[in-house]
Amino acid sequence: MLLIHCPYCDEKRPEIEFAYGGEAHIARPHDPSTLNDEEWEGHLFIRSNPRGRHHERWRHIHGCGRFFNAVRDTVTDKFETTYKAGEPRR
Amino acid sequence: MTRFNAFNLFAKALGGHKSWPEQWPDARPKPFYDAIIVGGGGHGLGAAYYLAKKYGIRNVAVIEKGWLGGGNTGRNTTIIRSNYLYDESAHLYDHAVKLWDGLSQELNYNTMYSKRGVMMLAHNVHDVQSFKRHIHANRLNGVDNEWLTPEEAKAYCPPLSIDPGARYPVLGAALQRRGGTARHDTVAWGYARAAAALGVDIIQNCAVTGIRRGPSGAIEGVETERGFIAAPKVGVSAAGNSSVIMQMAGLQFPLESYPLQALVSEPIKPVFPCVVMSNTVHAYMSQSDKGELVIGAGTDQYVSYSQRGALHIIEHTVAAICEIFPIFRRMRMLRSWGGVVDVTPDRSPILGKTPVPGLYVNCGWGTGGFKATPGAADLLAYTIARDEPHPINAPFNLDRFRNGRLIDEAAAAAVAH
Amino acid sequence: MSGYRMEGAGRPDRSQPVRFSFDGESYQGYAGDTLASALLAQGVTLFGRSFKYHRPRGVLGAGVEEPNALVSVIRGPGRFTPNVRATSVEIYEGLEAVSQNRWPSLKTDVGSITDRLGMFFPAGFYNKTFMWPRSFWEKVYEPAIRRVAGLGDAPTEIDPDRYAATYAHCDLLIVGAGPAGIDAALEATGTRKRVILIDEQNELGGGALSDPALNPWLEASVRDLRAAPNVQILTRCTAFGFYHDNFVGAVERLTEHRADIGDGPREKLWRIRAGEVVLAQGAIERPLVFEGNDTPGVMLASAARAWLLRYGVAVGRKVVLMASHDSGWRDVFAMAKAGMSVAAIVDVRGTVDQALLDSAAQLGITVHLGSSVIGVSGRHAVSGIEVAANDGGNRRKIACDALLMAGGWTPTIHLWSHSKGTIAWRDDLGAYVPDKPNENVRCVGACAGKWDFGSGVVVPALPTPRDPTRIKAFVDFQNDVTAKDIGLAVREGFRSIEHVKRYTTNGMATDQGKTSNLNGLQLASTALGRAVTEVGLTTFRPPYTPQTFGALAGRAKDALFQPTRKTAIDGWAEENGAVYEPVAQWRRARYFPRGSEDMHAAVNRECLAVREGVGIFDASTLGKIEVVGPDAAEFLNRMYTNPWKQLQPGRCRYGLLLKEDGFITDDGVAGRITDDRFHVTTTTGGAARVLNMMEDYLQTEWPDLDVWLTSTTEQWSVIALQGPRARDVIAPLVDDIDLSAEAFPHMAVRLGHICGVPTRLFRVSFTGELGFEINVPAQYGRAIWERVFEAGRPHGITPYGTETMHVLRAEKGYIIVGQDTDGTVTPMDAGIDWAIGKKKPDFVGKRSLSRPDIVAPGRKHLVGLLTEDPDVVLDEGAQIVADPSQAVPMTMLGHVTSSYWSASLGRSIAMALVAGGHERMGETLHIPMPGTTHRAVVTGTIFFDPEGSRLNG
Amino acid sequence: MADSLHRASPLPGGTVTLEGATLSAAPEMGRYSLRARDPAALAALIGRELPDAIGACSGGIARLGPDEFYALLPAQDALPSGEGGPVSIVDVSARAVGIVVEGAGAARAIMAGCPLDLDRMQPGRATRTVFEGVEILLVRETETRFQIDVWRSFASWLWRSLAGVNAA
Repeated sequence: MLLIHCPYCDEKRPEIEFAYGGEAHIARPHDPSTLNDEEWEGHLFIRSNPRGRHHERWRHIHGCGRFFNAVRDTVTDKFETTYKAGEPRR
Repeated sequence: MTRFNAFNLFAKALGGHKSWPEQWPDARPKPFYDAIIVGGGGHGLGAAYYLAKKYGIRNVAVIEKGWLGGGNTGRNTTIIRSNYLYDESAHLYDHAVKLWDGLSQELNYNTMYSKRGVMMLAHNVHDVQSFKRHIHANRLNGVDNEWLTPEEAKAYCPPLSIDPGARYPVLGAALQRRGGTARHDTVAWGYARAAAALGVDIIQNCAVTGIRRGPSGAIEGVETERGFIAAPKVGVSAAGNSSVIMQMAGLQFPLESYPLQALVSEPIKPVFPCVVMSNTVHAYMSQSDKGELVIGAGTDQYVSYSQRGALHIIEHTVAAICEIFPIFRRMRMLRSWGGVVDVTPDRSPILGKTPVPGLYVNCGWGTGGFKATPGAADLLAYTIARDEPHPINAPFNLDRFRNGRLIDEAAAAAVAH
Repeated sequence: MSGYRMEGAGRPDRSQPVRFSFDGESYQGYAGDTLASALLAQGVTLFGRSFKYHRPRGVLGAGVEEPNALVSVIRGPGRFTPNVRATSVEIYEGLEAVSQNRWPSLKTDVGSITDRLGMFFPAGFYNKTFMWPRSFWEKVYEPAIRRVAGLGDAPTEIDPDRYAATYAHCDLLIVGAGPAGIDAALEATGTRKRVILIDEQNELGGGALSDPALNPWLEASVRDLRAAPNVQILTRCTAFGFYHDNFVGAVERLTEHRADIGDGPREKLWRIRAGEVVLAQGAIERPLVFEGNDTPGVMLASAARAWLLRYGVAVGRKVVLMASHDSGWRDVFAMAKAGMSVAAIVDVRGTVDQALLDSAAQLGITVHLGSSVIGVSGRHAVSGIEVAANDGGNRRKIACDALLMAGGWTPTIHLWSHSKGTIAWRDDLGAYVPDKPNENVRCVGACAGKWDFGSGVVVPALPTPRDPTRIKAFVDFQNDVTAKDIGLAVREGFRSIEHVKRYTTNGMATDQGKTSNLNGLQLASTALGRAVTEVGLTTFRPPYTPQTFGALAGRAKDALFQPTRKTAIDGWAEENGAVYEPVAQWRRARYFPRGSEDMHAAVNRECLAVREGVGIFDASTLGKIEVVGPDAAEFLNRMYTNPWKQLQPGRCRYGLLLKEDGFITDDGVAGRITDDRFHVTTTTGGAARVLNMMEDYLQTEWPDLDVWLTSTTEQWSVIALQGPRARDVIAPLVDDIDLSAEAFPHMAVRLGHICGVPTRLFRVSFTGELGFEINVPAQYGRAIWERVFEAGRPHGITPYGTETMHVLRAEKGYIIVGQDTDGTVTPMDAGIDWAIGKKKPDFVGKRSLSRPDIVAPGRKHLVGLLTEDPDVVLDEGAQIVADPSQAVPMTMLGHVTSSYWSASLGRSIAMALVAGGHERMGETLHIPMPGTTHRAVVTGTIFFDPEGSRLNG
Repeated sequence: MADSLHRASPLPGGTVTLEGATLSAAPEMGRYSLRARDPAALAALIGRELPDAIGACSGGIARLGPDEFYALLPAQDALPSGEGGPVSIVDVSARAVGIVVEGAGAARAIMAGCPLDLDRMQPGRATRTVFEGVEILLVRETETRFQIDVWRSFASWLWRSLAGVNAA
C-alpha cells in the first residue's frame, strides 16, 4: 500500500484513502465541437503510459476530497512529487 | 527435432537422458529477416510458428528481452474460455479455443489443456440477466455456454457455498464446459520448439531499443542491444510494454499498463474440479495439476511496470475466495506474484495493422490474454503475411477508438441499477 | 539417555510431560518440544513421503526451511490443517498429527513405485508424453496425474475459527530476534522510537537458543527488552511480505500451540507501517548434493545441533559429519562435548584450519579430508555410509545412524528482495547478499552475510565415482528435483534460472527453495559453464512462509465480509415478509408475498394495486446529491444533456447523464429547490460513481464555478406513494402544502411538513400513475412510512418492491440504465434524444455523439416487442434475428432488455435493443429459443396510457 | 407532532466493552456540510469561527479540506441555509450517526481497521478516513475519546466490526 503525500492535507496518507485519477494534464478542450475525430480520440483515449516518469492524478477521496497531481516513477512506483490541481506541470 | 513420445522417453531413459537435444537453439541474430516478432511470450512465439507453418514465411526471428514466457504467459492463472457476449469477441476467443484443442499434438508438446469447465457465478438479479444474455448469444454463435441452478453449480463444484444467507448468494451460474486451463510455460516452450524446428530464430536476452522507419515511413527493422536487424515486417506482441515499443515507432497508443497479482496455495489432493469465476465478488480460482489452488487477484488502481502488487488487493481476493469457498480458510498462500497487463479503453484487444506500413500489433489483452494465445498468434501471423487483417480480427482495429465502434464487453456486463 | 533424549540438555520442561499422537501412535514429549524434536527423541526417523517419487523422508532442518517432514494436524471438526512442518509444530496435550502423501501407510507406500521407475519420470516428462491417443488425455492420463498430485488432503469442512487483523505503526521494525535482531532492539531501548520486534518462533533468541553459552546474555537481554516501554515484542509472528513504502505484512499465531484454543481468534494479521525496517532473519544452512542425501537420518549439521542443544535430543547414537564448511565442525564439536558420539568427519576440502583438526583429535574424532560421501545405506533410517576420496579411490564404509551435512550458508534475503533491494554475489560465501536498499531498510547479522561460522568451499555436487546421470542426488527434496534433472534442463536448452526452476520445479515446493535455490543455481551455472551472476537468481515473492487464507482475510468474514446497506425502512419490510434482492451494496425489498404467493402472483397483485388504488415503495436507496451555489444551474447544464437554466424553483426535470464517450451512464430526476439549490437524484448503483464524476469535472475542468456538491443519499428516506389514490392518502398528513393538481402539478417539488416532519415532497412518477415521493430526514423514515401506511389502509394501500416497480415502469417505457442500456447506448439509440438540449453548445459526451459510428445507420435502437402469443414472456437477454432458419452462427439483430407479464394489459410486454429498430416498427422478428422460436412485432416502448393522462390526475 | 414520532437509529443501544475501551452511540446531533471558496464569508454568514488548518476541529466545526468544513453541533443548533451567498450549507444531520470510542485502548481499537497512525493524531483533530472498506469521519476529542461519524446504512456493520476488533 503506497504512502501518498496529499498537497492539501500536507501529510503522507495511506493509499486506500485515495482514488487514482489517470494521466494528468489532459485538459478537456474548451469547445470539443471544434476538434476533429482524431483530436477527440486523442483527448479521450490516447495515453503516454511511460516506463518511468508519469504525471498522474489522484484524489484524496477519503480525506480532504481534493484532486491533485503527482509525478511517479512507474517502474519503482516511487513518488517524485505531488502538487495541487491547477499548478503547472512539474 | 526429436519427437516427444513415450517410446523416446523410454529409450532415452535407458541412456540416462543424456541424448535429449536442445528444445530450441539459442540463435544469434542474422542481419535480415522477412519478419520479426517482438516479444517471446506465447502470443509472439505462436505467431512465428504459424508464419512458418501456415503462411510460408520461415525467415523469421522472435526477439525477447528476457526469457521466453517470462511475461504474462508465465504469470497468469491460465483460464481458457470463449463465452463472450459480442459476436466479434465470441468469434475471436472461440477461434483460440478451437486451436487449443489438439495443440499438444500439433506442437508435439503436452500443453495440458484441461477442459475442466469454466463456471461464472451470478450473485444478483443483474448478473442473472447479463449471463442469460451471454448464454443466448453464445448459443446462436455456436459457442457452448449453459445456465446452472445453484444446486447444479454446487454439484459441478462441491466446495462452492450456495448458502442463500451469504453476503453474495449464488443465484446460478453460466458454465462453458469446453473452458478450462492449460500449463502456461509449456505453451511458450512448445511453440518455441516447434517454430525453431521450422527454421525460426529465437533470440533471448536481447531488448529492442528502437524501431527504424525509412523515408516512406515504412518499417526497415529494429534496433536491438545486439545491433540493427533488418526486416520489412515487424509484429509487436509485447503485452505490458506495448506502449513503449509503439512509441519507438512514433505511435501513441490507447493503452495503460496495470499491475495484476495472482497467487497459489500449498498443493493439496484434488478437491476443485473446474474453474470458477465471480466478477461481482472479484475472485477466480482453479486447481493445478500439481494440486495448488490457483487464484487470480484484482489489478492495482495505478499504472505501473513494477510487477509488484499491494497487500490489500490480496486481502480482498482471499476474503472473497473464503466467502465463496469457506472450506479453504485454513489453506495457506504459498506464493504470490505480479504481472503487468495492458488495458485498452474498451478492454478488448488491438490486433491488426498500424498506421506504420509493415508494423503490426497484438496488444491490449488486459487480464484475458492467455486464453487467446493460439488464436491471437494465428491471426497476427495471418495479418503479417497478408498485410491485411483476417475477418475475425478486423473489428479489433485501432480505428474503433476514433469512430466509436467499441467492443466493450465490460460495459455490456453493465452496472448494477 | 532415555530414547534419544539427553538428560540435562535443552530447553523443554522435563517437569511437564505432554502426550500426543502421530499416525495413531501415542508418544510423550515435553512442553517446549516441537513435534519433530519429540518424535526424534523417541527414535522416529521416518516423517513423510516426497511429492513425486514418494521416497521415505526424515527431518532435514530444524525450522521453517524444512522440506521433508510435513504432516497434517487434526483438531476437531473443520480444524484439519495439511502441510505443516513438524519442525515448527509446538506440541500440546492431545496433539494429533498424521503423515501425508502415502498409501496405505507411511512405511509401505504403494506410490513409491514411481521411485523404482524414477528413470522414466525425469523433469518435464509430462511435457513429452500423455499425448497419444489423443482422447486418452482427458479420460485417462490427466485424471491419473491429478490423482497422484498434491501433498496433504484437502479440507472438507468449514473452518470454525475466527481471525483478527490490525494496522500498526512504528519507527523501527525489527524482523528476527536472534542475537543481531536483539542487539538492534536493545540499541533502541531508552529512545523515543516506537519499536516492534517480530520473531516467528515461540521464544526470542534464534540461533542463540542452540548455544547454551549465550543463555545468560539472552536471559538478560530478553528481560531488558520486555521491560522497555517503547518495545513491542511479537513472538510466533511471521513477517511474510515487504510491500511498498515500508509496509510489512505479518501473521501472529495465537492458538495453534495451545491445547485449549479458547474462543479467541486463531491468527492475527498485522499490517505494519514502519519508519525503518531492520532485517535480522539470519541464514539457512545448505545441504550437500550426493547420492542418498535424502535418506531419513541425513540432516543439516546446524539442525542436529539445535535438536541437541536447544531440545535435548540426540539425532543419533553414532553420527558422521559431511562438510564443505567449518561451521559443521564446530557443530559436531559442540555435540561431542555434550556427550554425543561422533564417528567421523568427512570434508570435501583437502585442507582445513589446523585448529579444527586439533579439536577433532582432542575429541577423538576420525577425519577424512579430500573425501566425500558417495552413498548412504538404509531406507527408512541411515545404517551406514560409503566414503571415497575425491578421486574415487580409498572407498570405505562407515557405520552410523545419522549423517550431518554442512554445505555452507544462505543468507535469508527474502524480505529484502520483496522490498526490491538489489543483491550482490559473494564468491567466498557462494551466496547472494543484500546490496543497495530500495526502501528505508537494512540487514544485520547473518542475513547480511556477516557471521562467524568460519569459511568453506562451494561444491555444487560432491565428487562421485559413479555416473552422475544414474544416481539420485537431491537438490529440492520435497519436489524430488535431482542434480541430473538440472543437468537435463540445461541440456534441453533452458538457460535462464527461471526456466530451469519452472522446468524442474526446483524451489517451487512449500519450502520455497530455502534449502534448494542456491544448490540449483550452482549446478545450473556449472552445467552452463557460466558465472552464477549470468544465470541469475529466481526472485523471492511473498509470502516468506505460507500464510493462512483466514488470516489474510482477517475479520472480513460472513456478516463482516462486506457491509449490507439497509434503509431506515428495511426493518418494516422484513417484518412484513419482504423477499429481498441485492442491488449494489444495498438489499432492497423485491416483492411482498402474501400467504403462498410466488413472485409472479405477488407482483401481479402489487401492480394492479398501484394501477387501481395506491402502492407504497421504499425508494430510499436512490442516490441524492445536493448541488448548491450561484453556478448550480450552469454546472448541471454542463453535466447533463438537458437544459437547466430555465427550470423554475419548485419544478423538476428528468436528467440524462452521458460519459464523455457519448454513452448513457446514469439518469434521474432533479428538483430546483431555490435558484441556487438543486436536489439531484441518481440510480441506486450510480450514486457514488456520479458524484465522483461530477467532482472530477468540477474540480479539474471547471474550478471557476461557484458550486458545491454534497451527497444526501442517506440524509433522506424516500417513500414513493403511487396510484390514483395517492393524494387521498397523504392529504390528511400534510397541512402546509396545497396538493391540488393545479397548485402541485406533475414534476414539481414542494417544501413543507408531513406529520410535523419537514419534507421535500416531490410529485413525480416512475409508474405512470399520480405519484409522490416523500423525502423525510432518515431518522423519521420508518415512522412516517408507518403513518402513511396506516392512513392508506382505508384505500387498500399495498407495499410493493423493486420487481413491481420494474414492471410498472416498463409498461410506460421508462428505461432502467444498466438494464435497457448497457454502456454502449446513446440517447438516440434509446429514443430519448428529446432529453438533449438542442441549443446547448456543449455538455459532457456531446462531442462523441457525432463520431462516425455513432451517426451511422443500423445502430441498435430501443424498441418495444409484443409477442404474437400474448402469453409468452420472452427471456430477458434472448437474442433477436430476422431469419430464424439461418445456420449457426446466426446474424443477430439485438436482444431483449426487459420482459414482463403485464397484469394491467393482460399480456406480456418487452423492450429490446434492435439494429435499426426505429425503422422496423410493425416488423415481425424472431426469437430463437432451444426447441422453439417465438415471433414478436416491433412497437413503440410505451405500452400503457400512451397519452400519459393518468400522470396528471 | 414530530416529537411524538419514533426516531430510529441503526445502532443498538447500550455500550460494548473492548480491551481498554468502550463503544457507545453518540447522541443525535446537528450535522452540516459547509463549503465556500472564501471561509471568511462562510464564517460571517453562520456567525461562527472556522478552524484555519485542514484537520483542525474547534467549536464543533472541523476543517476537512481547503473549501470544506463539517459542523457537528448539538441537535437544536440550526445553521442558516446561506441562500444567495457564494457558499453551500447543507443539513446532513440524518446522513450519519456517531459512534463514541472511549478509553485508553480507544486508538488501538480503531487502528484495527483504520490505517492512520493515531499515536500521531492530536486531540482536537478530525479527518475523513476509512475503516477497512468503509469511509468514516474520525474526530479525536481527547486523548482517550474519539467520535466516529459514519453514514447511516454502514453504521451497523461498523458497530459490529468495532465490537469484534479485540477478540485479540
